[in-house]
Amino acid sequence: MKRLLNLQPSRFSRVLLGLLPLALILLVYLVASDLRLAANPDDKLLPSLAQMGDAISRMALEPNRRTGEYIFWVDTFSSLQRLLLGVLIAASLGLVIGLLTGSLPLFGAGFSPLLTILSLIPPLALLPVLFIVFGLGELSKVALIAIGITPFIARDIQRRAQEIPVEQLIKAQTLGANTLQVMIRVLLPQLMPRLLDAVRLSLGAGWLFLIAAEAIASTDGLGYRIFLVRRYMAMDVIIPYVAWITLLAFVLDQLLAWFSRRLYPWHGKGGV
Amino acid sequence: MKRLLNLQPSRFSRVLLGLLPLALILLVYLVASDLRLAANPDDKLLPSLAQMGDAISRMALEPNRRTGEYIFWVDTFSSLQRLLLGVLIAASLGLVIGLLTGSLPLFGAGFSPLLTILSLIPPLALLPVLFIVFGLGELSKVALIAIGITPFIARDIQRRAQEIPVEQLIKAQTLGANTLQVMIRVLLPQLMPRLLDAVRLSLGAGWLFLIAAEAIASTDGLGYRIFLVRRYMAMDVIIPYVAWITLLAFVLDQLLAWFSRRLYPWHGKGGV
Amino acid sequence: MLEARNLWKRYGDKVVLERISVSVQEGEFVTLVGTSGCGKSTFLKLLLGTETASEGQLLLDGQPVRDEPDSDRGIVFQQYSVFPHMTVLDNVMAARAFARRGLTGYLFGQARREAQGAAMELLHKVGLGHALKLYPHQLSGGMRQRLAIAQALLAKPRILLLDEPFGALDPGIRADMHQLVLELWQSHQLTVFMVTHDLKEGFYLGTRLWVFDKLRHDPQAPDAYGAGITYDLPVGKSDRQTLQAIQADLKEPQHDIQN
Amino acid sequence: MLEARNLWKRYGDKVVLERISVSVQEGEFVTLVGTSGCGKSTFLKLLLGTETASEGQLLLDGQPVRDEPDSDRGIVFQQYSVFPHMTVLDNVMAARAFARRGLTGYLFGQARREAQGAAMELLHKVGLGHALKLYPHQLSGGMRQRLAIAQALLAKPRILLLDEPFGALDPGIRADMHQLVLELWQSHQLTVFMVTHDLKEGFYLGTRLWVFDKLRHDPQAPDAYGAGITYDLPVGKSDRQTLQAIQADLKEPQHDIQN
Amino acid sequence: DSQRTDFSICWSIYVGWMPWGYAADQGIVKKWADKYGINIDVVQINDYIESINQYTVGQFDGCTMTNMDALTIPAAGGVDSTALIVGDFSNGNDGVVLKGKRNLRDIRGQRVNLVELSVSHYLLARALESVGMSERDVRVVNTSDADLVAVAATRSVTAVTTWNPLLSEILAMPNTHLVFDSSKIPGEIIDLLVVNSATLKAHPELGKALTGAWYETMSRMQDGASTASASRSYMAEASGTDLAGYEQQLASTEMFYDPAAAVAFTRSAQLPATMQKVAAFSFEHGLLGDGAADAGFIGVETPAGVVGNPSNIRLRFTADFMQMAADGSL
Ligand SMILES: Nc1ncnc2c1ncn2[C@@H]1O[C@H](COP(=O)(O)OP(=O)(O)OP(=O)(O)O)[C@@H](O)[C@H]1O
Ligand SMILES: Nc1ncnc2c1ncn2[C@@H]1O[C@H](COP(=O)(O)OP(=O)(O)OP(=O)(O)O)[C@@H](O)[C@H]1O
Ligand SMILES: [Mg+2]
Ligand SMILES: [Mg+2]
Repeated sequence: MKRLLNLQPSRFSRVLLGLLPLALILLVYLVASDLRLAANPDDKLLPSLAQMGDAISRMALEPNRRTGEYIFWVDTFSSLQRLLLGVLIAASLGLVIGLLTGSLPLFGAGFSPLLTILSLIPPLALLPVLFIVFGLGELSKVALIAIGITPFIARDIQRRAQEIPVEQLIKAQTLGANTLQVMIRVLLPQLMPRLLDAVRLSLGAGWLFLIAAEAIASTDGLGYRIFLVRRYMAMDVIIPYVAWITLLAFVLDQLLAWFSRRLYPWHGKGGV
Repeated sequence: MKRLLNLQPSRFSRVLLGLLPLALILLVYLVASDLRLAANPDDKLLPSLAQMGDAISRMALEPNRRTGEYIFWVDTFSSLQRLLLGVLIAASLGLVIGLLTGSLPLFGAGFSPLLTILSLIPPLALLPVLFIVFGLGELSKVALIAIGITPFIARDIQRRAQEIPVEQLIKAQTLGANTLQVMIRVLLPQLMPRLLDAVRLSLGAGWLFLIAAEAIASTDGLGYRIFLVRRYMAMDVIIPYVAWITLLAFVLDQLLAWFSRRLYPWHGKGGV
Repeated sequence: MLEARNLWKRYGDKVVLERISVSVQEGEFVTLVGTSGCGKSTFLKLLLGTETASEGQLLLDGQPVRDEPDSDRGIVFQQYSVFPHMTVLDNVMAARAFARRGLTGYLFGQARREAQGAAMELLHKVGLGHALKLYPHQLSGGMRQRLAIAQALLAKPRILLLDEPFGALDPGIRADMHQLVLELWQSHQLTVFMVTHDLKEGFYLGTRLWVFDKLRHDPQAPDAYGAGITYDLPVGKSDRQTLQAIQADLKEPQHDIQN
Repeated sequence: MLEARNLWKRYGDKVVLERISVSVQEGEFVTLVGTSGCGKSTFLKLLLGTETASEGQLLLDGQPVRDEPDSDRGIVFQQYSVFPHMTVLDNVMAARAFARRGLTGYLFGQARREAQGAAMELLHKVGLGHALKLYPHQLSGGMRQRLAIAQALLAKPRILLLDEPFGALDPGIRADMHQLVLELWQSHQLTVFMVTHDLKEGFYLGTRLWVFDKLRHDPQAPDAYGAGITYDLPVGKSDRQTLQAIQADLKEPQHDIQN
Repeated sequence: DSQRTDFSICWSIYVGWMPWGYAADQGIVKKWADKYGINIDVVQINDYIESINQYTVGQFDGCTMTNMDALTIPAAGGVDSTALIVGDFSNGNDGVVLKGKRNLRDIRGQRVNLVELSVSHYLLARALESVGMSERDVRVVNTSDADLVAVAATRSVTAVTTWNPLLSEILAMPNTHLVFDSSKIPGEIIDLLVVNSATLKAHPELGKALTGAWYETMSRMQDGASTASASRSYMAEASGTDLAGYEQQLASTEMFYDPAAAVAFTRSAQLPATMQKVAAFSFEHGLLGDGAADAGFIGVETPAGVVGNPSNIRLRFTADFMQMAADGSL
């Protein structure tokens, strides 16, 4: 018998092992739900799979009585739009700030302390100021997401820019490159895959801010729906919505990873 | 004149440059506040420094009439206690889970998919369930923080454990070490500074969850106070509280960084 | 003592080693040379038990070698052979601690004092007596490899595997290390397998030199054939011509300075 | 052409180089050897302009060298000399793009086609004609350094600085690279400064060999004195005794195999 | 089980429920609980909805909430609940605010920020009804109560429906006008202490202790009492404002300081009529659950009669305990 340290599961048992805890959790849920529903058939806390299925098929497959919309898809579309826009803005800002502060020592000295402070401020606490500045429309929701994750991305990109071997910057200069050329041709392309990584890492926070933003003033969106139905504790809607959010987050994450591998085949292949 | 890329600020101008944007922001705030207050002396959105000073000195230096407590310090103490406890639990859990899944392939195969999923679930959306499972006392606030950041820490530690050169594990085994010994003497100590790093990275999220938890069920704490006075839009309390939270976050961050350098002088010194 | 019988190693379709049949006596000092990527490290991994042969057998005292590392076989890599989070003294004491079947790998009380004594003695012997309290990152490359060797020896392995242990060292320091290894080999009666890039090092140190190279070559499918042992020389009996022939094979620079 | 006048370099209290006075003519091939950490790379950095001398002057054609890198002085490091995110062809074309004073460093239209032609010609010359579309991580170490050299040459530097360019290469490949560098040096009429760990390489390649070593030594304060040029040999006129004397100084292993 | 002696109720910060915090802190609850040989834990939960949810899933035996939420959350969730104490009704405490316009009719076509599905939503529906409009004539924007004041300060927001203290904060802003408030629909938005019916049935002592504590607190608050100012200051502080601010909120709240008044209100015929309207509104907005075929799906029992399905009674109004308080028999 090999040491536990050296035991490698086969491909097949790897999949099985991975599914095991998930199946267990599902089982525990089903049992708990059954027990509660047996005690009170109207209990709302742990709905059965059938109840959740009903609720979601009603929202996804039947037009809403009042608005005629397919609520589930409208919510998904609105939320994704806000999230992606917010993340896109954060990524662009973060890239530019990170590139400037990470490559130009003068900028770095000027903005690093500010960035550190900004990244530590809890943005949710300053919502009122955000509203005044950005109004109440889509803009403020997108802005909350962007403001929430830009400092993180900017700091990450800054650190990554500083990690690029100085030898490359010197080499470029010996080839005649000026500052702008070094930034655009040497640093920027190498920061792109790192930007994708940073975006992946900050997607979780992005969802958090999205849900928080949609709770504030909104007429649709996944976070809006969760907050709304919380008023009558419709866990049969909340749980599938949370699961759906998790799935979307997972797909987005994998998509970004795939893009990164696709577009930047040289990334993560060790220093050369 | 050197290229911008090569211009290094002196020590002195580095400090000056760092303070510049902060001073600018302060100035902008003061001007904006002055303008608004001139237009409407009762405006609450951007209080003057004097107003904020009053509010805070009232809360920090005078005992509360109702309870006889110094509210500001009681809030600070409660919040820090919850935060630190939550982070401590998350760090311990994250370390154990990360160590097991990162070093033992069988565990890794079993729990990695679950960890990935858990790390993607937005915990705020499941608050009702959390409160029901953990009750409404201190436990639930601590639990929200712990649940919010444990998956992140665990995944980070897992990845870090896998990054430790396999040569070291082999070497330990050739010296006669068994699985437990390798984990305790080779992996665990090397993961400690990485744990501190992970904790530093997750402190921001920790504060977020703390504030969210205190807004729902609490009778003191920095987040509770902000929640309480938000309905009166008492920005003269909110802004200093947010600044105070930022300062506390900064000090905690620096303290952890200092600890890490102090306790683990070998950390980050390149592979040997 | 050690015997390979028609050993093959493949990774997927890629054949790395093929048809290796060889036997080694206790106390031999085998040096392994060959072009980069030809499978020298793979062969050491087979000896170590971290890889298993695709075909054939590798026997130690007539038994198949254990399929995971143990204290019979010590190893020193080019890098990462010491524990970066332990001081020099702790690194060596850890070897002692691992040797006892404890739960945590920590030593206490009497056992600790004993281990400390033994570790310090050995460290003085390898010339690290003045650096007990330093961490590996504070050591030079040569000191680090000394430490790695000391550590490995404390576990009293029967076989010592060295994978380009001096590849990253300065020439001056390398010479000292050669001295050290030869001394330790003799005094501990080890069987040593040492991979090196430096053919001369191989000639100088070993009692036996193996050259790894492809036996057959198909330009269309470079992965179709693996390497075997093309020269197996009892060193000392070899002459200049043999060296030059090998050098030509391995394309070592031909331009020695005029002398 | 290049002249150092009483050059000193300190980092804080630590003296790295001291009292270096030397002059080099256009077209010389200077090889620099010396123990690790003695300041060879630091000297190259002074030439390159990424470090400035603490004292003394370094003159190029009578003018102080520019205090930041420019296209007069090309460089090849042991590592990180090529851009990992560009293909082989792009790496070389980038050198052309940088040479024109554009804003972005990208080439378009006619300029692009021209640069492509020139780059491909050069790449064929250095033996990378078959690898145009590969990324650096897909190249072997030797190919990577060929690429780095090709890139550096396209900017037509007057001085080429090489900091242990072949330190990480296999012996066989190293010989090819020597050939390449010598050819390019002659055909481009470069002035070359090359740091190497390998004394023989230094003897073989250079027209002039500098040995860096401490002139004075204080065991109590190892940082108090810096290194200077202890030998400055016109190579070719040196004999075996000189080599052995230097070897002794640098503690190179003495045990050549019997021949 | 009948041996139980430990009970807990939860409350959230609102003008009409602040007495619970005072009663707990000042030992009034403990005094009454001791009298009946039980323990009552009084827990403050900041988030109103969360407090009701916690009650609904059985974490608490009682909770403060409005009549509408009592119907749509616990009752619709299958938890048979009893309104033990009718503390007050909103008499101007909830209102519709327009910016720049003085007439409710001007609300047509505007976006109205409010907490959707709350009593504010109900108030808006009633307001629109009063001028012959319906919800289709406006656009409702769900806005969390925590942010409502800040939101109202922005230029893009032109109409708001909310409760105090948010309402008075918003009305303090320039150019805002109160165009409708709950004093126009008196008695329809009622603040209750709701307890689990089964628990109450098994443990009437819980009902007695809570009612006794509540009315002792009421008497301490009452105008003319020596403790009035002190107790009200205490509650003001706890709700994050000062005495003047709290008095202002109280002014638009019809507190039943006198249990007899509460009894009369509970027994009046207006209560079932109100609950009928609330049920209709709730049904229309899907709050009674998917099983609800009509507004009468859930039965509401009041002393003056049952509203809706009498075989599915989930919400009960009782005046029995308040009557005991009025009689001084607690
Ligand atoms: N886990 C693996 N999967 C697939 N191929 C592998 C694996 N490990 C090694 N190889 C391949 O096996 C061949 C031999 O590798 P090995 O490391 O043994 O060479 P080596 O002789 O030690 O080379 P070097 O001198 O560079 O250390 C290489 O071509 C390598 O790419
Ligand atoms: N930025 C710096 N700050 C302080 N000391 C430095 C700095 N750069 C180099 N040194 C020191 O200067 C000395 C010379 O370094 P240098 O890299 O020039 O040595 P080298 O001869 O190139 O060595 P090697 O052969 O290892 O490359 C070393 O002791 C090094 O520690
Ligand atoms: Mg190898
Ligand atoms: Mg160097």
